[in-house]
Amino acid sequence: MKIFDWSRRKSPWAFHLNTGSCNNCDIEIVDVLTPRFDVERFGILLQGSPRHADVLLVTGPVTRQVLSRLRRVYEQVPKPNVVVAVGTCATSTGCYEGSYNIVGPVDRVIPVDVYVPGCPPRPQAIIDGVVAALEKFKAERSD
Amino acid sequence: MLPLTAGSLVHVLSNIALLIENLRSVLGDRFRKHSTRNERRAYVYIRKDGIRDCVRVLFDQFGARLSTISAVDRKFKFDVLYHFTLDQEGLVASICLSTPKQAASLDSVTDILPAANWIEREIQELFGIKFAGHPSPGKLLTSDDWPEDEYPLRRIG
Amino acid sequence: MSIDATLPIGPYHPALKEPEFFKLFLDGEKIVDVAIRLGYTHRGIEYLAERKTYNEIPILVERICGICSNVHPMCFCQAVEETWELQVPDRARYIRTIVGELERIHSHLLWAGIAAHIIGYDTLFMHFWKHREPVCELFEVLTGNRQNYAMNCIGGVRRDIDPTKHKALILETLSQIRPSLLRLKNAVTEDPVVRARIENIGVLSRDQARKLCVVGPVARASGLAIDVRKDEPYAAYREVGVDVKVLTEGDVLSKMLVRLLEALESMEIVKRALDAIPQGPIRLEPKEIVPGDGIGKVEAPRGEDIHYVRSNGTDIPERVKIRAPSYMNVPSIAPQIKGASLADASLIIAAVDPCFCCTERIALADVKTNRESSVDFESLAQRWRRKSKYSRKDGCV
Amino acid sequence: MKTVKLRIIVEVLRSLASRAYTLKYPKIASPAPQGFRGKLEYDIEKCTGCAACVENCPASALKSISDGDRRTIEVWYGKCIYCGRCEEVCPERAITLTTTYSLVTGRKEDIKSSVQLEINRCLRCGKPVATARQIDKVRLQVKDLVLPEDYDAYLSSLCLDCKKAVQAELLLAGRM
Repeated sequence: MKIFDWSRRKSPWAFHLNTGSCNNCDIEIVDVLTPRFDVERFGILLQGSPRHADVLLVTGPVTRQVLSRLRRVYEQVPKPNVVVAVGTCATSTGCYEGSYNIVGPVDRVIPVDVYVPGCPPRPQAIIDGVVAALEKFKAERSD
Repeated sequence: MLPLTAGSLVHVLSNIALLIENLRSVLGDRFRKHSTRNERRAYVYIRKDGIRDCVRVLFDQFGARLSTISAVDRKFKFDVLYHFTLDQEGLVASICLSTPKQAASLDSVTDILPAANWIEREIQELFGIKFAGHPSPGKLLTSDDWPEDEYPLRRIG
Repeated sequence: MSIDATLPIGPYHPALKEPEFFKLFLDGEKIVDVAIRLGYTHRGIEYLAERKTYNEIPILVERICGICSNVHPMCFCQAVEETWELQVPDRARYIRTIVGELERIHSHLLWAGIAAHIIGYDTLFMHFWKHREPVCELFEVLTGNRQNYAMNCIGGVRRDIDPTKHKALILETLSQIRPSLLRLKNAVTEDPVVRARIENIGVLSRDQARKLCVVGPVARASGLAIDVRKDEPYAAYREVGVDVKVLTEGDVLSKMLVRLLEALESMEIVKRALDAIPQGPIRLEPKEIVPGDGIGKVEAPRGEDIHYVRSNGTDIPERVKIRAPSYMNVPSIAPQIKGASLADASLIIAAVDPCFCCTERIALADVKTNRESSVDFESLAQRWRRKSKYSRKDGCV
Repeated sequence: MKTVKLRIIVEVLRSLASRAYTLKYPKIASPAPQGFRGKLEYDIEKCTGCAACVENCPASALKSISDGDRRTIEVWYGKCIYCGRCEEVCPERAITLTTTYSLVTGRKEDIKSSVQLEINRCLRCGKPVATARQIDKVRLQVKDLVLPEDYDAYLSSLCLDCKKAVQAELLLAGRM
């Protein structure tokens, strides 16, 4: 099983999920993949399906309409995985608190491992977040 | 907002006057009053049963574009403003009407002006103003499990 | 015409924009109809705005859309300034213009990149985003954040543009990306494969455009010469002037060209505004809250944005109505997509600029056999890319 | 057709000749520019605990908690939207948004910072009045006004109710 752990750490695949964000964090996540930051040099790859993902990047506060879809997507992600809440809204709903259509921050619905606050976080901070998530993989293995 | 040059001001003002005269003649006693805030904003107050004729005049004769419809909760009634833009003149003509809160309803204008489709659906969802004759009054914005008779932007009391 | 399959697209597509749900009704490869469901990113901003003070709302409405971070606050502030009858200082008007136009450059490049990604031309996507990056970095210096600028406040702007340091930086960035953008524009218009994918696809006729009241580049690509900057000049557009780009074909190619030409025009506007910017205060403190109502209109990168504000004299507005440009443009997907082939669906949807990107999990439902299978994005993307490949083989190259 | 191919070759050569566009982050640090709106920091020396920042925060990321003799102004970076409203409204210029941008954490409750201030109690009834610094500041501001001599020592340290009562007493005694 060592080789799986190794490859997961060396080349984590990410799935990006927008649960009602304003697109800022989403743009920054795509930005991280484009030439300026190019996280593919670390083997990080954005995947089209949650079934292929090791890292789930969640942006935005959870809206009522998205709630059940978020649960479903999380169930589809193979375990072990890490969930990174990107942005202030995903961490704590930010300035949308108190709205009728907001359920709450992401960790109210699914467990979150790493938070990246910022509105939006700089792409560098998102890279830090993913790096921190990989540390978690390492810690899990030694358990 | 910057003032217009003298020449274009005359042009715009004559257009506003023409528009209002037209509306007055078509609507008859359904036309209440009008006011012009400045050379870019005109408000026309009408009775709520005149909206379809009003839209016909604006859209077919004057080539106006529907920008949006705003509903405002005013305790016992809803004010509904249809904001039309006349692009050539840079003018926003707002057609103002109101409907009582109890059994609030208006005539749908979607069949004359397809652009009103989503806007009317949104108002129906958020304020509970029914649009009679709307072709597809389904849910657009609120979630699937949102209760039928609750309207988020309607104030209580 | 029979419907033999429905194909739900969405609500998830990770690259960009809100999750939206499109249900395509298919007859073989041909799209017969489309049903659109919104609400996945409905956050109730109008509701929240009626519970926050006037000073907090520009910051809240900035977060309506990440790409229009300058448009919405500017529009809200204009609506309030009209209500309270405030005259914004001249310097503030010019700064609003400069930030607004820089935002347009960044938004159009972003969209062009996404469109290139959808037709399977990832090199072009990377190039567009590479040349967009300097604009983001410029914003970081000018405003303090790459995306949320927090520049507008009621009565002016919050940060000044330094006449020497910042001006030099802006001009340098523009001179750096202008030649690249011209090269990329040629890559779009001259490459036969790209042309084959975007020409005569997703045509919106002038008449349909007028009926659906579409705005912005979608309207301008269909021959409707509407642009708030020209028709109802706000900020400093009367002094700086705008050359409105209008094309008549209404297909994806002309939508692309309108946007690229506009981005080039925006660079000129920024230069002109920087030359003409007057000295003076950048902010006016409002004296009192006047009851009444006002309308703010701004030409966003996607089209006309309109805010309606009603004030009742307290420090919390009675009503804030927000109508973003995409709200008028998204319904126009239906007439454009009818009759198109499935391979073009995502491109047509994206051309309206709700930036509908492909990476998605799609449930394919076969009506005839009542069998539902889950297909991940890749297989569908392959289908989209296969079309590019065929057009290459078809002797285009 | 030939021009297209030629252009691609030119593009390749141009890319080969130019420097790498990618940042070497995280190997090489990439600091945010001056004026970046990052992590909020308090100047503990300057803050008077007036809570103007708390009142004006659009995201309610700042909280003011008063319990007896202490007032805590607390900011939670997990809720902060880095808009800079607090920096703008702070009358003491005690808040700055620094260029620190990476606040990555595994426990969101931990990313908080706070200022604690002493609250003075009313000398007459013992109710909490305001922070010591706020009272000092008011004293400084009213220094030049003509006031009864004992205002400084006694009146300014009373709660609103007691102030009224004492003033009435003084008035009755004919001292004001």
